[in-house]
Amino acid sequence: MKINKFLKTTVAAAAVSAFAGMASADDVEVLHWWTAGGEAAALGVLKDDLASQGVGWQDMPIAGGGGSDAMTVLRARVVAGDAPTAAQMLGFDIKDWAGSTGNLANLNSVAEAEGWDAVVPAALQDFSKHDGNWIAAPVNVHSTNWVWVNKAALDAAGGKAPTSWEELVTVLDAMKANGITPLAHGGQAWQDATIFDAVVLGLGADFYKAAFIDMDEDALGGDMMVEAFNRMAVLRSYVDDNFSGRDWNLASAMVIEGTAGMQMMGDWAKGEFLKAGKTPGEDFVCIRFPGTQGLVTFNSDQFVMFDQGEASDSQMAMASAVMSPAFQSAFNVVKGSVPARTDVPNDAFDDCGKKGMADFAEANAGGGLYGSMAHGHANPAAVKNAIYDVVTAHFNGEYDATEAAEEMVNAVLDAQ
Amino acid sequence: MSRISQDNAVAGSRMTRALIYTVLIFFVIYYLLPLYVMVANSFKPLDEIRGGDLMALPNVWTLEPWRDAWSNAQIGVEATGLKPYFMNSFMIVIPAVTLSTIVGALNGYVLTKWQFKGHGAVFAMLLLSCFIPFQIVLIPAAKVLGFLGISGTIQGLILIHFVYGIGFSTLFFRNYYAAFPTELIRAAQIDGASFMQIFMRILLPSSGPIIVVTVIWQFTNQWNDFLFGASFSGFDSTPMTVALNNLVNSSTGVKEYNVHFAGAIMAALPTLFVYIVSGRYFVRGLMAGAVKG
Amino acid sequence: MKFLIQRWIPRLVLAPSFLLVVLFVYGFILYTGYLSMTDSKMLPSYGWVGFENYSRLFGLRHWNTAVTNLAIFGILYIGISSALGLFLAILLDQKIRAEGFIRPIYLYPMALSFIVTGTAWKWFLDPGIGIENTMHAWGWASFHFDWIKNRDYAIYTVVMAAVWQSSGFVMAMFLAGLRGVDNEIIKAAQIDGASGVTIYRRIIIPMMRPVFLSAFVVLAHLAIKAYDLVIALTGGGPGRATELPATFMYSYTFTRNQMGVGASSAIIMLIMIFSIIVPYVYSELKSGDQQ
Amino acid sequence: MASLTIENLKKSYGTVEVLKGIDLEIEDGGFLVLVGPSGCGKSTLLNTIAGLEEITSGDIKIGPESVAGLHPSQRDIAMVFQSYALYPNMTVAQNISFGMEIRKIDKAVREEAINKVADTLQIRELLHRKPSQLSGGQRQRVAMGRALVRDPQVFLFDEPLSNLDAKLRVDMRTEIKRLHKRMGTTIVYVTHDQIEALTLATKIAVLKDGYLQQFGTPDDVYNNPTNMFVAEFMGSPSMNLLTAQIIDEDGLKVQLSDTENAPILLPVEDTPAMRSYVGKQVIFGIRPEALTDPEGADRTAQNVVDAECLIEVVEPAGSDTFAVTKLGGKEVIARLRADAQVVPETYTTLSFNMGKAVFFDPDSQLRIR
Repeated sequence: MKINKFLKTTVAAAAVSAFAGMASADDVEVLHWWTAGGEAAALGVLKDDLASQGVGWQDMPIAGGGGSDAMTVLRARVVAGDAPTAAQMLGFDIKDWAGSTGNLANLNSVAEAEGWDAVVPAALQDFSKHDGNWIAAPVNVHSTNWVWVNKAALDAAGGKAPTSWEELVTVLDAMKANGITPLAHGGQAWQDATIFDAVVLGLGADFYKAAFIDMDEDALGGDMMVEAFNRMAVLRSYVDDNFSGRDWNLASAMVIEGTAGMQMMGDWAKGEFLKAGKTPGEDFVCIRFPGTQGLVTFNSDQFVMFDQGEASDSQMAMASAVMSPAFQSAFNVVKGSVPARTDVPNDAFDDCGKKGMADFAEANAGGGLYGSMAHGHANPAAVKNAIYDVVTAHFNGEYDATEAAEEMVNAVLDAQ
Repeated sequence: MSRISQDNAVAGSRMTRALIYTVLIFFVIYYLLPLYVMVANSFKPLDEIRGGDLMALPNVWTLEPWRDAWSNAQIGVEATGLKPYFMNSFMIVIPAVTLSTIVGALNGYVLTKWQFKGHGAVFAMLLLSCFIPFQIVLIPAAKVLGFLGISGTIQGLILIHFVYGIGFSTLFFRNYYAAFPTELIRAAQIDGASFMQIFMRILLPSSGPIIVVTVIWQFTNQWNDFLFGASFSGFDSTPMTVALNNLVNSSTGVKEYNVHFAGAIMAALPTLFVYIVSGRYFVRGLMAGAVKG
Repeated sequence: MKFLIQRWIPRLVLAPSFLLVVLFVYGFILYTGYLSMTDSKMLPSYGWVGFENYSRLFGLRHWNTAVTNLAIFGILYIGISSALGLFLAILLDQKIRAEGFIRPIYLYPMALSFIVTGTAWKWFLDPGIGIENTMHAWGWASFHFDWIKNRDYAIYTVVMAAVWQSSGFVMAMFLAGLRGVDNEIIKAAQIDGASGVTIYRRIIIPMMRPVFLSAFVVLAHLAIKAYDLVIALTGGGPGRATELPATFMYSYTFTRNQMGVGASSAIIMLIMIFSIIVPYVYSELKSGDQQ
Repeated sequence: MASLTIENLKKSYGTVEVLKGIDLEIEDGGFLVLVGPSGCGKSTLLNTIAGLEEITSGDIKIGPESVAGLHPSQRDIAMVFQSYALYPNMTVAQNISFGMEIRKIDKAVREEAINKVADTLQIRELLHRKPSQLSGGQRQRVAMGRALVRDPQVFLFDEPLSNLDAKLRVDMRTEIKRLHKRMGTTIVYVTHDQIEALTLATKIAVLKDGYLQQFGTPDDVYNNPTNMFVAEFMGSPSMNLLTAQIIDEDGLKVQLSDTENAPILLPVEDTPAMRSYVGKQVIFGIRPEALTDPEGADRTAQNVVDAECLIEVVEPAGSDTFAVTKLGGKEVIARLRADAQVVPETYTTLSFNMGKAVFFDPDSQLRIR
């Protein structure tokens, strides 16, 4: 398979380089926002992989705003008629792009040849395919309903990891009594929404789906939603007063240092703990948000290819490389996420990583895999941001729970 | 006894002098504090930042963050540090500053010494262009650059910076040349000097101060630009600020604040250098025209 | 023939700038005006919807917050920067020995990009790790400064950082103005018996009128474009309390995929800008004609 | 009104001494003109009188009282500046009354004072204009008005006419003189224009390099200069200064030698001082008006001597004719009657009024008396 691909690529390269000065047409230009530290280094694995196939890599990293700056740049590039070969994208952005330009490359040939349909969970395929055609190669799956707990603080608060909302409140109370900040949190809209995701999911997978994915009015403004906001208010009471605007890394640092008990954050937070020399299971524990065991809210980074005529061979090579189990393992070990393929061996992963992979497989099998609202995998950007507005306003005390639920309906309707 | 000095300084006793110095020093501290935070933290190991007081001096001094930011840090897939991006920025900013200064000087010359019917309206239109928020022009500018086939190139960025720099340089030069005696231009015309000769031989040699002001202004704005740099650069023309942003702003990566601060100071060095070296000429240049004092 | 060429050369020299600006500024404004009446979402599209985007815009709470914030921010920022710039320039004009040392320190913030000084400011203002924490550590236990965390006061911290960045530049402009004042006028006022304060209040400061105007233009232009600052300092928060029209426009156009609404906010913003700047330009032209 | 006394006044900036011990006294109602080339210290001296600059040592008295150390506003002086120094943001009326406003003088009183001054200077119709709307001459009047309205003990003028064109300058000069006559106030006036000095002053102080060169009446300074500098500086065209020899041949004579012509011998008053220079070089000074055509020579003069001189250039100047000749190897200007018949390149008889001639020691440059 690989050899076949390799041959094809080489032939294409030879054909192209026959035209003077066109040699770079065989390179891939990749727009992404994995710009710093380990994840960028992990992407280097992909680059080297492609290099070994004779495909050059032109790096086009744009950091900022969880990919939003990269999307701005992508728009400028596409409008200028100078689309990159491949671009990192998230969730509904892929759908929006597929819907509005239509000039995305079709990856069906490589997908069929490599059997992607069988190894990529249906929930991911929903984003990777448009009109039944493969348009994106998923790299990873982050799950966002994690809680990162300082082991010492947990031991001091009874030692038992909470498994339900009530137990969570008990642990938080105990931590408060012990004189630490129970919940480390950064007051940025997406962080607030990340917690909100977990809280809503904790009230039931059906409710989560109805509210965020189906955007059902009754669910958005109903009693359950009021309860969700009430729970947010409870969590708010465990957060210190200086939370607003804090970067998530600094919140993680509070847990690492033991000045705070826990943080509710996606699996990328693990990197901070590891970087600080902490060991999973010994210094900190990772648990699912209490009440969401067996369920996973995910966000998945995918590479979307833009249709570029004859250069498509290198795009196929890249798609194939992204989906190779070796890269999926290598990349995700570093990134803290789990592979998008379900058939990747877990040998290389640490405890939390193994747990993540197991949870992911379990949720996939049990139908408990949902796109994260906070990370643009449940609804379009306009709706997502409208929900952000309400959640953040409530978390900062602008609305009470009832008002927030009402406002939620208005905001979501308005944004559609 | 009140003391009178011979300059603008008005009466001031020993007490008021002391007070003035106190206030001035207070503001020195105010202006330096953020820089202090950046510098102090750029010499700390990351543990110390995570653990402790951000306002304190480092317990352990380390140059590691600076070395990392310069040549080791991951910027995208390459672990090159900021080093290679400096050259890109210079390649963009130097031509763009030069162009917009020269064109601004010519415009100011025409608008003051060769006035024609409607010169006021033309100047008004150029001046108003200073106030357009750049976010507005992003999409249409992308279209135009694409049409010209220079999207994602250094030339494209030079064009964009040049165009949006015209307004301010024209304003500066126009105000400066307005005070320049028109008799000299007439005299030169009688001597048979052409349009360009008059500009090159008479106006330009006495434009030193305003050139300094314009260059500082344009250099700072263009060097620090992020929006255009990010939107219109290609993989091999990425300017400094975009690289810095990539270093600093990754959302799910581990944040190495010490490296970020070292990188930030590094990125600011050219502009700081320009300000400190030409600071004295800057005030003189402003005096000579930009503020029309 | 040569005479004719000479007559046209000035216009030819000006023409490229003029055409570029007509296209890149006014053409783009028209284009944005057109987009604001279309159903553009993620990319420009050309389905005509009339004024629907505008009515949507005015119904948005954030937009009102953003406009109110711009008013607060703009007035305070321009006012304080001018006042502080003038104040420092006056102090620095008192034959200060260390002027050469102090002036660049006041001036340097203008040279820095907010991509990172924003972080330094954010830390500095953060009660948990910044100045409040330091004051507590030094034993001033009652020191309290948490504006950046407070919905009602956060916009003022944005003003603080913005003033920090540009007041030194304004100082330089005023210093230049003060240095241009005829010494004899000050002597005359001294003989008239005016005290130092009176001389500044009644004579020198009124003479700084053109400097105030120039400073206003520079500051207004920075206030309108304030984007990096807010993003780096507060990210528009707490909640959406420090949203400004520039951040609003960016987020609707590019992150919320509601380009039509973003374009309409841009047009409203331009109308606001031009209604402030046009009178200035007019007065600039009038005074230019007098020369 | 008061007299002004300056005693051993010294002023230095750091180590640079700009006034090196000045002694002056002007009586009440006098008109003192400080004159000298630029950089001589005259403006500094005026500023120290005004109190705009501190003095290093010595004393300044207005009337019997020392004003050293007093703030300018407490010295009861008024000053008119070279650049007029009008407050650009105020109207003419406000400019004139600003000082009174500072002293919190009643508005009605102020109005009256403004009107009175405006009438005196004929600037009534300008009262509501801004300085930028005035011509140079009008600004000058306003600046004077601002000084007049204070009715001070001493008026100080710092080159007030130097920014005006020639005709206006002459008019204003006359006007200042008239004002001084009428008001009788003591005036100190700085100029580098020696004609202004001569026409206006009751006393002239000539300064150079921070030293007072001569202090006396205009007549004194003009006719009896104490040194070569004063002699050359005052008067226009300036005094002819020639190197000459004193010889004793039938009485003391001064001998002007020339390479081309036979030496000219002129008799000199025999004083012991002159006698001590016999056989030595001196500088012979004679003003152009003391060197004229025989018909135009001063008939009351005691000691007029004629000599043949070669005329090089003739410059008719309307009221006079100037003739340039060469004596003792130097160009010499003679002032002839307007209708004197002289032809260039010919020898003409010129009359030397030796009563007006002065002599200087070439080394010390001091007058020989």
